[in-house]
Amino acid sequence: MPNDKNSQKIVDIIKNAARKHSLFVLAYGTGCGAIEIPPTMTSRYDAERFGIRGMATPRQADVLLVTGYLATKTLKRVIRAYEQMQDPKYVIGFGSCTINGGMYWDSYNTIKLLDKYIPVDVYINGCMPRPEAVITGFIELQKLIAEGKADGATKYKENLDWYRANQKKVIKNWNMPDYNW
Amino acid sequence: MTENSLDKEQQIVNHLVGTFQNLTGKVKRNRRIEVSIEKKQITSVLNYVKDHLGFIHFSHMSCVDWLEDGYFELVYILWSPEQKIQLLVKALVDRENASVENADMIWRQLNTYQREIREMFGVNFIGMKGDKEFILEDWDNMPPMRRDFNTVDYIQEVYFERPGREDAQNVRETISKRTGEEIPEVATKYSRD
Amino acid sequence: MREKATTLYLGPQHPGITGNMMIKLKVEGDTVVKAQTHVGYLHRGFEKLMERRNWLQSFTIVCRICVPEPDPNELNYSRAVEEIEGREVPERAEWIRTLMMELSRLASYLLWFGGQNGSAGLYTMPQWSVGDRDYILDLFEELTGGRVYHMYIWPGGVRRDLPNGFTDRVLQTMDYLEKRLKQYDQLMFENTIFQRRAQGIGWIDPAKAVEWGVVGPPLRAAGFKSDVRIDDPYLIYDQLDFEVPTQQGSDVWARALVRRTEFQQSINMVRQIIDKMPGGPVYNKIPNPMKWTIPAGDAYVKAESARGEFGYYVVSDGSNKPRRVHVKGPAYVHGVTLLENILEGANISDVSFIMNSLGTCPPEIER
Amino acid sequence: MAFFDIKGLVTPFTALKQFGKAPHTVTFPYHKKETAQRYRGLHFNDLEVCIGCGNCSTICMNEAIDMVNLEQIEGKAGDSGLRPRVDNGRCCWCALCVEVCPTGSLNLTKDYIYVTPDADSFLWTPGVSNPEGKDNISFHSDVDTSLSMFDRVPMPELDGKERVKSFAETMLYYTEEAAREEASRCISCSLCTEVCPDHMHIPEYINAIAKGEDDDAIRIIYDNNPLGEMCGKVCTRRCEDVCALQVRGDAVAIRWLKEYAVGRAETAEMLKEIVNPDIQEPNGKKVGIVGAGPSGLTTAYYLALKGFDVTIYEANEYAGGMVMYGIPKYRLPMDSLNKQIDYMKSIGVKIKFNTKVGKDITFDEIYKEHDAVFVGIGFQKPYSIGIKGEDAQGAFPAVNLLFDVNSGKTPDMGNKVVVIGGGNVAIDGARVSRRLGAEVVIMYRRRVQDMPADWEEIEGAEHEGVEIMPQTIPVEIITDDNNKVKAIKYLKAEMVADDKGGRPRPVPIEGSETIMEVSSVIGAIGQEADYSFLPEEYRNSIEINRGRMVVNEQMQTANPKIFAGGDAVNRTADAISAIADGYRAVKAIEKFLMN
Repeated sequence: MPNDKNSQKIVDIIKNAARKHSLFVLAYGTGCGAIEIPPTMTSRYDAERFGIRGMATPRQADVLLVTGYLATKTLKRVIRAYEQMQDPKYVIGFGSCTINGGMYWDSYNTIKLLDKYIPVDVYINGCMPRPEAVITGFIELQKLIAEGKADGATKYKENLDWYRANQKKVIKNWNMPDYNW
Repeated sequence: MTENSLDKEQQIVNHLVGTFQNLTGKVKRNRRIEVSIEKKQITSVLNYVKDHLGFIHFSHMSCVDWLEDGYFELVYILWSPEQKIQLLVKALVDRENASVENADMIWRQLNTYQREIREMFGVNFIGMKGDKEFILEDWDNMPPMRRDFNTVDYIQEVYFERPGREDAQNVRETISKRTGEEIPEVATKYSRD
Repeated sequence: MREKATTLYLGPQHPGITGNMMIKLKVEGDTVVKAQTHVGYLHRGFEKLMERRNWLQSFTIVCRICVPEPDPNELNYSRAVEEIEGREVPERAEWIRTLMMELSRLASYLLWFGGQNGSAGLYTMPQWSVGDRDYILDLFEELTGGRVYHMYIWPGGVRRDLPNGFTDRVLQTMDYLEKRLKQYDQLMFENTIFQRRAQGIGWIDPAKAVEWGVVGPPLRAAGFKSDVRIDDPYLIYDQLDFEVPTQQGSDVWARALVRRTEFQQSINMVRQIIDKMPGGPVYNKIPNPMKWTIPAGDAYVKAESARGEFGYYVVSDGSNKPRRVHVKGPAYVHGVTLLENILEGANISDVSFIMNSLGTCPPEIER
Repeated sequence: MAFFDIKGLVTPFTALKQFGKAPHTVTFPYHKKETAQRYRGLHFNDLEVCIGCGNCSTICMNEAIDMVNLEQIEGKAGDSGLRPRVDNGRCCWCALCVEVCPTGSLNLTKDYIYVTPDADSFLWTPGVSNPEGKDNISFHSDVDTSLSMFDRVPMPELDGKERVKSFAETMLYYTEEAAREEASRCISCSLCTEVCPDHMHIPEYINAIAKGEDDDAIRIIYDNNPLGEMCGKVCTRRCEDVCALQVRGDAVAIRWLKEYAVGRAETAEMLKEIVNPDIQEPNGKKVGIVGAGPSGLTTAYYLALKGFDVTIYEANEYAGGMVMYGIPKYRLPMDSLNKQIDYMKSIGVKIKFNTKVGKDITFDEIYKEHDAVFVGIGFQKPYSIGIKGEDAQGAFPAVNLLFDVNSGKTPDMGNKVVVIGGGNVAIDGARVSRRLGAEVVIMYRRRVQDMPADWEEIEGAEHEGVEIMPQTIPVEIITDDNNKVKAIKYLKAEMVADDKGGRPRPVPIEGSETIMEVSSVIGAIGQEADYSFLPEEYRNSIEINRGRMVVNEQMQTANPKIFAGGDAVNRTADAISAIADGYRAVKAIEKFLMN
């Protein structure tokens, strides 16, 4: 996918416009941030106005919302879920702990920098972010998609070895299948 | 209401002291009793208070690491729904090769607590069933809740830290550099961390 | 004919599961024959972190232990510290704390209404109740400055006094919720689908309930009049007029009815609190937090959260940091031994329905 | 169950009642819901009010707050020059930093949205990143809600009426409990160490006191101040003027805590046992010191520890200089001073009393006998008031009065005394006269708030019944036939703002001349040094400018063998500066002699 927005082909523009208005979020509450997802999705903030809705299975989902810290045990499952997701796929880092460890910066069981393990397209700051901030995050993601800049999945494929090395540093028993996209 | 009189509590303590050797107990306040026992008495005391004194509700079990003194303190917290009294049963276990008798036949949920304490402190419960792994996965270090496990050393070794904050200054150092003050050794341990 | 048993992993990524945990099910046909809970996906090592933080710093992280209902954590931590130190709490602060606890119970039940119905495939209820829960979060935001993590109840009292006009807005919200409760009844309790799904499902043997460590609404639904607010009164609950509802069914339906009644009770209690709240200071100031030491000692305090008895065991060795803070959430028993037990013989489709009825909350199991 | 469950079929449709109702959806981002008045959002820091104490950084258990240098902020006295920077990848919005901020500069705002694809962009310097945040402050802490302890533990004192009866110490000083409580208020920011001329290790010894380690506190104090107890009683304590807590409350009682700590050692022997200094082997070098004032004593003490052979030549009967003779005994009792000096003697400092240089021994002798000489002569010669009649009998300088009283004499002051001046010496003169039984009036040219004396001293004087007449300019002392003071003539003044932006000047009001009957007039408008002991050749070899010896940063004069310090050198003229000079001279003398 070209990085420069001026060089997008008309096909891409149409494709991206379609994509950005139908973001299916994988229903995976990985951390405490999951508690602000129900208010965002239900009547009060109603994220479906933006074509954002939950999806139960990774293969049908577009967005992986990492809601906060990831324990190493969860990281393994998140990687597996992420690799099962089909292109196009995006990752939103939700909350301070995905950026630099947050308040769990000295915990022995949570990863600190999410982008070392899976590519992240947008970060939403906060502990925890309000529904408004979550919606802003999604709008930012839509903007990036429209501009063709949300290319985390491509980066992941290109730098798979680097990501794998980081992942294996914390996941000691790597007994997962490899997925081919 | 016996809000202010501690007779009921004192009676239970006296009864327990009379029943078990090497058992010391005290009334902490109304509705709070604490007894200390030896580690080999754990199952017999727990069984006794459950069957005879009405402490049928098992509230909590905890373990405290007294690293400096060289022992773990196991704490069983029980509740008597009838008398509305909370009982703390405490027993000391040596830190070296800590092992205690399994008690999960008295309350089945004790199994969960014991599994956690086994994983987090390395206390062995003799004869306990259940998976070795409870919360952690593929953990190959010292049990993390032991006080000699240094979590900051561990994260520096295993995880990443985001760069960009290296220019942080220490206020004390900034000022002593500016004034040329030399802080002697006896003082540095009282400086702000 | 007996079918071959298969293993089914429910979670950790599963829309029906309450939080991030996993249940390994051994099923024959669609009947569960054995269930095993796997937790640890949310383990952050809070109790280790608190060894490194001083008494005040620890107060900010305890609320993260249970996400849907952070206030009992703050309350218990503060009460434990106060009990060890012997610190007095101003009377008004106790009333405000009680108000917080009841509001938090309401918010938690609203979330539970949504979860219980959502796991039965009834999707209108989550839209309503989770949306209504936001009005309580608005109250929290106004009072504490945070929607979800309040960090408001701290050792010595509460952080700030009530803002101007706050009580009026609380009463308005209570009126609104009471009105909505009638509509919830129509949608949930008078709904045949829900009734048929809930009745007779997830039965807990009342003869064993206390011994198994069942607490909170599930225990009351088994016919026991057990509530920490009555049994071991804390805050100012002994000055409030309320009933402990019980049911005999001991199934999902009975637990739902208990919660439904308690919801109404909490609304009444909030009104009583606002009516009777005394004036005065709200905070007994602690010394310089970096040098604040607590005398050696220990305390186990418990409070009735929306899901049952929530306990904190805190040990001080006389220094400026806690020696040990050990948290016991109701889900520690409900989510592991109890759930494993009552899932045996259940239908696969009822698994998450039963889980919801117990109020399983994984972050407080592994912390 | 019936096949057709009508109720079950119909009930779900009751939801249709909601149809047509306005939704309660907050249509963000088209419609924004205002956050609450105390919402905890992103930080805002008022850079002008912030003093860079770093308390926010200390309390933050997420280590989210760094103290960093900013281009637009220069460090100065009472301001470290650092400002907090928040790592939003760590912050949990608990606002403890706001609760402990002593100045109230750090606050949280209503803004909370911070969304970006760049993970490295979450460093946030409050106040720089969001200058508009000032109008958006939500969560803040005022004096009542702040966790800083703004109220000082009160100091017990003798009652004013009781005090004037004797020269007993007026301050009763902290008990152990009070001292621990007061010490625990300190936030250990160390801003105070910068303005202390001696750069004492203030936060460290206060923390030692707070932890109950008084012995360590004494050791830390003795690291660079051998007259800790004296300072604890009479220091000008500029440290307290920049205390982070004094921005919104009372400064930590640094001076009194120091008094408390050293006061734990009741005798010189105990002091020696606690400090237990490391005395080095004699190195054979000899240093002579002129004057046993604070600077001379400090130099002597630390040189003696380093193995030098040190001799002090003191003109008077007791050591201490101005501290001994210029400070009344109700502020600094004799025992306390002697204890500290006895301890110095016990580690090898030699003092030759009653040896006035220039009379009993020549400076030349001292110069030739020693490898280096330190001159710490201080200011003993008072300035004259400069009005008519000042040479009358009954008109004399305050320092002379203090010298006489401290030497055990009881001069006759008559029944009404006027003190001219507004500094500490004037107040001392007034309070001493009060103890001698006279009625006392202080005349000062400017307003009371302009007086350079300590506020505690001024308050103490008022409690003892001293009358203060501000904006009063004496013009003449009227004498009787025997040239004895009879009355004083003075003018009232009004304060006129200075055109150049300086402090307001007093301007006499025409026709306000008044005459007051008095028995004595005491002048206290400053002193100067007396160099008469110094032979011409030496006076020329060291540069003297406007009455002060000129030294370099090492306290070395133009004559490399002569070092100088104390009032006769520095511009601040207080004991702690003299001690600082002495301490600096030690290092210089050691460098000069040992290299």
